[in-house]
Amino acid sequence: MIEHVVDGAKATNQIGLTRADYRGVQSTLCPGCGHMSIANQIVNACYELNLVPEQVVKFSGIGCSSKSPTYFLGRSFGFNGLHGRMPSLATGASFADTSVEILAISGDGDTASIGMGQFKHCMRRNTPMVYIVENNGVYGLTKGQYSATTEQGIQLRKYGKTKFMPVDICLEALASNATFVARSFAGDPKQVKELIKAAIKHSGVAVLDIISPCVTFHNLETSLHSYVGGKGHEVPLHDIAYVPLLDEITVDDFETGTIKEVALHDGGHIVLKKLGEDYDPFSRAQAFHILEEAHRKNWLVTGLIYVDPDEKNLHDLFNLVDTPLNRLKEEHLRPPSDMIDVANQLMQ
Amino acid sequence: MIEHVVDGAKATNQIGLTRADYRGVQSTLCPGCGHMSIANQIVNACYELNLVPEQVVKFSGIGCSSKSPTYFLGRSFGFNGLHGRMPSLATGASFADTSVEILAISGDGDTASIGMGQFKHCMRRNTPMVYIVENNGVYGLTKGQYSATTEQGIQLRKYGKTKFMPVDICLEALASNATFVARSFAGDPKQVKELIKAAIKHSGVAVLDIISPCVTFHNLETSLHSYVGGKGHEVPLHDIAYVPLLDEITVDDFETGTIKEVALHDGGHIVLKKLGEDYDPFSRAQAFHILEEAHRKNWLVTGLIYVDPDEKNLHDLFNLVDTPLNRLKEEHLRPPSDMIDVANQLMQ
Amino acid sequence: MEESIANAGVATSLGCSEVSREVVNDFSITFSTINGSGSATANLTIMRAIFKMGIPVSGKNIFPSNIKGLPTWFTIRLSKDGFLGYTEKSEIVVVMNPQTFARDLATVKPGGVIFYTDEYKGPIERGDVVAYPMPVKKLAKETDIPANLRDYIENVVYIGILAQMLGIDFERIYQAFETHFQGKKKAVDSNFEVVRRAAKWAEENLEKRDPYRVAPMNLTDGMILGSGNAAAALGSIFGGIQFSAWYPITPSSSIAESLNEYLPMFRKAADGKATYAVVQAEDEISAVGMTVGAGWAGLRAMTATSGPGLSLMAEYLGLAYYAEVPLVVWNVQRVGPSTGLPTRTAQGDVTFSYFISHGDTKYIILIPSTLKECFEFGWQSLDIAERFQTPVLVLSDLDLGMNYWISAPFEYPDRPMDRGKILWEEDLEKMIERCQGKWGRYLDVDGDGIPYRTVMGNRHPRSGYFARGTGHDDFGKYTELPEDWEKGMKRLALKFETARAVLPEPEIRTLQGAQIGIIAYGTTHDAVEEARYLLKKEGILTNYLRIRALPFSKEVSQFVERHQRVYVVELNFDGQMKQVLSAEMPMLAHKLRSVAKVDGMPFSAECIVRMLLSQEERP
Amino acid sequence: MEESIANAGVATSLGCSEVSREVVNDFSITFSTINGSGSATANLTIMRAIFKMGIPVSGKNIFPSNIKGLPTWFTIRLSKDGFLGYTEKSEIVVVMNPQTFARDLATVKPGGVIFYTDEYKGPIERGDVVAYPMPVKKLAKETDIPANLRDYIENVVYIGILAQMLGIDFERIYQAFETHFQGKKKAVDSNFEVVRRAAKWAEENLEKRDPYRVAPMNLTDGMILGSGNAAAALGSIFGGIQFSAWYPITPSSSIAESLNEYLPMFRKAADGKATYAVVQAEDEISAVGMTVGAGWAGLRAMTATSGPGLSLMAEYLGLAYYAEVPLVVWNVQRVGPSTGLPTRTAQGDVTFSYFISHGDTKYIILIPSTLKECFEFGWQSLDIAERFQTPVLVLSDLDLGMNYWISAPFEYPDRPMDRGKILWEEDLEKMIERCQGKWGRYLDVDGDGIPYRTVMGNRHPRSGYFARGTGHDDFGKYTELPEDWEKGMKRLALKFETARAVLPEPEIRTLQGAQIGIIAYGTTHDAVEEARYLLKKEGILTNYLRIRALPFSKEVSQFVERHQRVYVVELNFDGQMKQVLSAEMPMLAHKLRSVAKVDGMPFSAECIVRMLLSQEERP
Ligand SMILES: Cc1ncc(C[n+]2csc(CCOP(=O)(O)OP(=O)(O)O)c2C)c(N)n1
Ligand SMILES: Cc1ncc(C[n+]2csc(CCOP(=O)(O)OP(=O)(O)O)c2C)c(N)n1
Ligand code: SF4
Ligand code: SF4
Ligand SMILES: [Mg+2]
Ligand SMILES: [Mg+2]
Repeated sequence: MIEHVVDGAKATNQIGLTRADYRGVQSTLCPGCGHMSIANQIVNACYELNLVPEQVVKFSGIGCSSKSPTYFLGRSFGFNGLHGRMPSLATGASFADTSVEILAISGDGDTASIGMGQFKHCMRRNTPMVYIVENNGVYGLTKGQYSATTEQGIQLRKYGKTKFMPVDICLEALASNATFVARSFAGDPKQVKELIKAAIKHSGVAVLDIISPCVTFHNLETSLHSYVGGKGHEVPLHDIAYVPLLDEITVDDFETGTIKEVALHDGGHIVLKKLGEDYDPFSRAQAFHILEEAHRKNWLVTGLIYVDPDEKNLHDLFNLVDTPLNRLKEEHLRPPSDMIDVANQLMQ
Repeated sequence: MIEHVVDGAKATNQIGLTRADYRGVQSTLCPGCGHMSIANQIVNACYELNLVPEQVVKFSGIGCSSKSPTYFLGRSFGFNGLHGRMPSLATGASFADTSVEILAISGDGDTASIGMGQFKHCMRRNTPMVYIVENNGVYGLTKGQYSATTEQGIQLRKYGKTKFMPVDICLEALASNATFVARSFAGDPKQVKELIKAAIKHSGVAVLDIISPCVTFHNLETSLHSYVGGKGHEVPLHDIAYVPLLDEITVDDFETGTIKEVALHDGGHIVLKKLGEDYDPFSRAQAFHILEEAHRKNWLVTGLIYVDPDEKNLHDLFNLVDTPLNRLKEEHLRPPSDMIDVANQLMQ
Repeated sequence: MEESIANAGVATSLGCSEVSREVVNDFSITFSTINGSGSATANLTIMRAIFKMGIPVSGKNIFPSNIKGLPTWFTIRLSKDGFLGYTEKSEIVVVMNPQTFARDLATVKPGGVIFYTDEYKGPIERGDVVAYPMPVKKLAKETDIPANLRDYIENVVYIGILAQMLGIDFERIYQAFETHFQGKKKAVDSNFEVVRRAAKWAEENLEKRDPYRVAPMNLTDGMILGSGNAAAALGSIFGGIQFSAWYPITPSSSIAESLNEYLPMFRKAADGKATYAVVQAEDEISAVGMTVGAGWAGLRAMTATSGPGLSLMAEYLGLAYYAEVPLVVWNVQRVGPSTGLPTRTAQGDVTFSYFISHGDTKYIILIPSTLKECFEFGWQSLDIAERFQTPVLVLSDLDLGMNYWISAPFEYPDRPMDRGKILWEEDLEKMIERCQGKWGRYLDVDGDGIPYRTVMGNRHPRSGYFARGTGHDDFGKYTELPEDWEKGMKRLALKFETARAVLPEPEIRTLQGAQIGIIAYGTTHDAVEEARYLLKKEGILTNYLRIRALPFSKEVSQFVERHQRVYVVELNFDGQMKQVLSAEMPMLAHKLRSVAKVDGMPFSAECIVRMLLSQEERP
Repeated sequence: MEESIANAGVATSLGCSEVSREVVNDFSITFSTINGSGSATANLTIMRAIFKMGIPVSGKNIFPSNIKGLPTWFTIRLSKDGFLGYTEKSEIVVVMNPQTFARDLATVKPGGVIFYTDEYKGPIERGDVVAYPMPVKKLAKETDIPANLRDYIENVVYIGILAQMLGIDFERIYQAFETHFQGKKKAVDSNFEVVRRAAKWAEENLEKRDPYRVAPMNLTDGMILGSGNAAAALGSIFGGIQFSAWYPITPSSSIAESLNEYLPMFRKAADGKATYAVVQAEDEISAVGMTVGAGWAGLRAMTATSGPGLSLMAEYLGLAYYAEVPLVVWNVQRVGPSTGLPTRTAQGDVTFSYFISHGDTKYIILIPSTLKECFEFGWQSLDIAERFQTPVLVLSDLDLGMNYWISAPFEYPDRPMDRGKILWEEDLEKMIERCQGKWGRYLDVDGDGIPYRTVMGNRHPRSGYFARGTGHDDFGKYTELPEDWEKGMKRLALKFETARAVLPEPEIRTLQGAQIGIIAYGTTHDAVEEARYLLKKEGILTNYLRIRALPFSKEVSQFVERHQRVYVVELNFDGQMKQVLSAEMPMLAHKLRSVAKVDGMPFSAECIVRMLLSQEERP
């Protein structure tokens, strides 16, 4: 239903690109690293959404996760910035051409430890971007120290037991009035892919907290951040799919009364299929409630936790001209010569 | 019931100090500034709690609020640090002598704008300190720019309308697992004082988000941060009082069934008297709920929003010797001379 | 090079002013008031009126780090000879703050005047000063102004008294009010009325016993009066600024505030939409990060800050340097280290700026001295940043940024915007052809160290690249190979050398026969010119080179070479520019001597003379 | 000063080694392996075995910024003469990574040897190299080790082959395993068994066709072998460290990791409780902030970081400087600017460290060269910080911090801990008496610029004060008075001068008749000593001064004065120490020449000689 073109070596999508056109250089991550499986779903999502690679811009901080943007969308622009300070970099750049899609990749250390401040303020501004946290509950690149999302009481190689409660990325995003908050698990590639598609089509900031096991430094079964632990504790809120504009929703695919739709600005929809209890992703109150409950019960809740598709995004608030700012020419930028008198008159 | 010694020019508390012993230098804040009324309540609270001034240590960042520690407890040690980075300074110092009370003063800019990251991580560590945010929704010291807590749509002198949703200090503290979260209003001095006392007696981190109007740059009635606006929208959750160990609770003071007690580690209690609906400050779920509701309804909820008096604090987690670390002598600190061989054996 | 000692294009002659009993247009007035009492309007009005009378004037605010209640001072200097630097003492002191009377009295020059509020009832312990009491409270009360404005009106009162006693033209005062109140007639008239009454009182009650007088001249015709931060903002606007992220900090905030104020006036698009964005960030790391992002993405981007903010920007500046991202950072210096004296001026961030961030970094630094240079460096810095694809730091200071300066008027940029080597779709296509298919973001195609760049949004399938702060080769690919790193460093050094030759050249002023050199920069300029004049009177001739940019052009080393010894005048403790000069010109370092101090006040000419002469005595 | 070229106390003579067909104990072995494959154990074991045979040895890891899968190199240098610096090429190269065979082959010295995994099937394009294929996969498979450990075991295989071919003592290999596995006998035996089998295979299948051989000596008796970061941690522990906050960053993390590992061993209180705390902070601003807080409160406090972290610490260091807070910052340098080459070595943070933070700041900087100095500066830095109440930066680098060095053993501190001028209740009472009641936190009682301090927790009613980064007077009170600011700056400068005389003095080594000087510091030391030896062979005699601390003592300027020209050798692009020397000694700057480069690799002696000689040719 979602895929339009049969996959295969030479298959192309609606804009004539193959999956290979969405790939990057050879990965140097450890074999089995969750980050790579997310990278693959980014490739798939962009391929299926028929995105022009040049119209996607990648940003990242520093970490194994933040290295991963080289492994997808090799034709796209990207900027691998500073540890914990990617949001500001992406925010500034976003003003240059508001028609591009921003795909930001960060790690749990990059976002929740050093990056907490910038992350929160980026959410608060509803900066139009997809913000993926590849959350492995550990510092991969610096070899295994705990991060701010490591669960309390986990024993790490050289650092003893973690002393503090973990930061909940989704709760933080929600508290900062993010308009699209979701959680997923690298071990659930289909959900990851559909959430990435929905996030790309969301008009404001879209946060994906994706549990992404670090097979080298933090894959203990006792942790929610491992493949086994994540699988064992996963509580999906719903089945999720992004349905683009042109697709008819074949209602047969869903039992009546069990689906919820979220209309997005591009005309597409997020379709949520009920699993277990009813969950309303439009309610911020319910979102706080489920996160608090999950925290208490040690659940890995996944799915679309909160969405507000209509809130103005950062660019809307600045009332920018339609031409991308970075294509404006001298005549748009430098006031005409007679205005120098106006300037001098101000100095009296 | 709470005050033990009749106030007056020469009145003293149980340790023989006058109120003047708790004061600082002459204020240079604007007359009417909310920060000064908080400073006065700090004086009163410390006086009434019979604290030894040398046993209180003050920390602050930069701002009008952060200047205010010079205006109380002139005999105490203090450190006026950097803008937004006070929590780390206080945290490091706190290890030197865990018997002192730490009183940290910050502003809304200092905490919620530049200081977001350190604030959140300080909460997460349950660093034993009273953390007061003198929240005026504006940058006072730099003359009237909006801060991260300015309400959306407020018109500021030179900066147009604020574009973003305000940061809710209490919600942030709660999300970061702070163990004492309260809000008050400088226009409600009694509540401020009682909350400060309770906060001092709490064994972990205690956050007080005190709305403290800036009469010079942000006292518009339309804002919750003004005296008039704050008064108009205040929704107290309960009447609050701190009752020290030795006091008997005269149950007569409260109608039966309407009080809740929080037992603190020093043997004292926080007594909460019901107002309107029942509110349970032990429930994190309820705390999220009330803050979310207040946000939607534009209430200024005040009172003790959440407390967990039993969680281990930062120092507990480090299992320190009883002597203050900064009083340890060479014989405790430098390994004996024969240990040099052990060191050399490690290098083989 | 012509023989000259001139000041901001104002001074017309080097001759001594005639000595006479009357002192006309050659003195300073200091106003001692209380912070937050609204005295700024009064002080600016007097300054503007004098300016409009054609007399060269400057205004310096010495204010506390406080919002309301502490003492504050404002000094207006009038100089028919165009010497407008700071003076340690004033001929006339106006005391509105009884608490500071004694301290203020001590700052009156011998033979000077003190005007004071008659709230002060104490003795006047100096016989060499003429004292005029002013019944400001009484006169303010007599107006029909609402009681809550009385404090403010007391200040307007002294305008009237001074105008009367010094001969300031009332019509000019009226015009000054018009400027201040932006034509709001009611405000103008009611204020002017207060001035009139106060003047009348003075006329009737005070007898002139001092020699100081203001008289019309024509030395400010066509000139402008303002502060450097506003000029910087205007310059940036004429430079086509598109993005600024900033975080409030004294004394730089008014750059962003001026952008907010002026951008809508100068840059309205046809459809009323904006061609720019000014974002208040959550701190300086974020401010510079956004600015780097915008610069990378092809926007003309600038941030403004001061010391503590600059310290926070260190990491991002290193990234921008190494990833070759254009952006401009205005650092309006104040006294450090640390929070220091946040409302006092200094030139203390020179070495830190030059060496900022870990590793081998090199920055282009511009240093304006005048209002006009603030404007010029406003637009030129954006050109230079894009041309060299690198961070450009502009070192202003509180004195220049927030105080009042006169200058020749701004001139429209004399050349088109220089967007540097930026390639859009078709340019890229051509470049690829030119290089036979070989194309890389960091390839040095032209041999000047400056590569070509594409920016996001470019749809050419070969335009994209992955920018990074990690080691990269000519094609932007990650590399750890030793030869790649070395090659990159060498190209960056070459780029810096290329820049050296085209940055704003130093300004040199010489006197026939001078053997001694002076090097200075930024806001010490006025004091240096005046010091040279005073030294000349003592028979000591000096040549003067004013640095306007780092890296130094070869004129700087040639200047040092030509002189027996060179004094480096600067407003910091460590002699920081001398340190940089020594590091950059080790073969000449032995010729340099330091005239450096910092205490929060600008340099006065007397102080420079004193410090220089004490070293001239040394063998 | 005695005539000497000696290396870490190891070299015994300056004589040439006898030239013979056999090359004994005088060559390098490079292991080319795959990152994350467990080759570290094998390399360390060989290095340790050689060390235990009494032969001077060093081990350098050239590794990628990657966790698993990329090529990585480890070079062991054996030198009977004690020259243990980096060599660009090796006599013996062991290739376990078929992908890098060609590149590795090129790094074999003419006449050298290549051992390689027989997975490589390609040609061997050099006739001047002896090649030995190794069936590592086959030999590894023959062991009864579980399949998931095979990769690791392949590396153990090459230990056996090399030991057999070079004559490494098998008993020493056994001991090296014991050291590595901390006595776990099962691991030791099973690994040793693999070694034995591989050796047997080599004995039976490889014919020795090369001249390289290892033979026992007695030059490492009583010496130690380790890396600088561990030594720094141990030194800090013997310095009584009480608090460290840190944030992970390569190459400094192992300082904190070593603290975590060693503190419980060395500092058990009687009741099992801790007399210290090590806190992993959320970033470097917080790490340094906590450390400043702890230092202020009277704890011996240290943080460790590398370039990007140092950039983030700029603001806090300025505060600590101005508020006079003791703390130690170890900066283990890597290649910058920006993220640069995070796993490669450099000395590129010299100017940034010296001038860090806005305003007029001055820092004490210590620069260790050896394992033993890491230990010594570990404890001395804490003494110096408290004595001078100021931040002390220790500039180490990746090479020193993470690579393997031999050295004379650590010595127990030769003097009691220096807590500086700290006053507890009774001390304060006495001080107040001594000063007739006048007591202030920043009063210069002794005329050395160092005030007395109290710390929180002190119960004396006059002990408390309000520390701040804003202007303050002798009593810690807020002030904006010009004279107060200037007085403060002057006292801080005096304190710096006081420090100059007592910091670790430079080490000077001279040769009779030398006219040329060399100044170096840190880890270029070994290469400099070897370069001097090589230069001497060319007839060029040099004297050598090794800087160990900034600010410079007067020996440094005297050394420069004594020489016609002085080469400053350093591992950065800009010649940063030369810049600092020029700024500090402008009268002598013209004598300085630069031997500076950075590409991620340590300096080799040959490279220094090459770069120095190319300048000697110049007039
Ligand atoms: C300012 C700064 N501090 C520290 C580092 C070192 N560092 C690099 S990556 C990293 C942590 C990465 O953790 P995370 O974001 O969780 O990414 P992961 O590797 O786990 O995917 C750290 C501390 C740095 N690059 N910059
Ligand atoms: C790094 C840094 N950036 C900026 C400043 C300037 N600054 C001083 S106080 C302040 C804001 C204070 O606002 P808030 O914390 O709300 O305190 P208030 O004055 O309102 O009480 C700012 C931006 C600074 N001191 N340091
Ligand atoms: S170390 Fe962990 S996070 Fe990094 S690449 Fe390996 S598995 Fe992934
Ligand atoms: S400016 Fe505002 S916050 Fe600052 S002292 Fe005045 S009233 Fe208080
Ligand atoms: Mg991680
Ligand atoms: Mg505020």
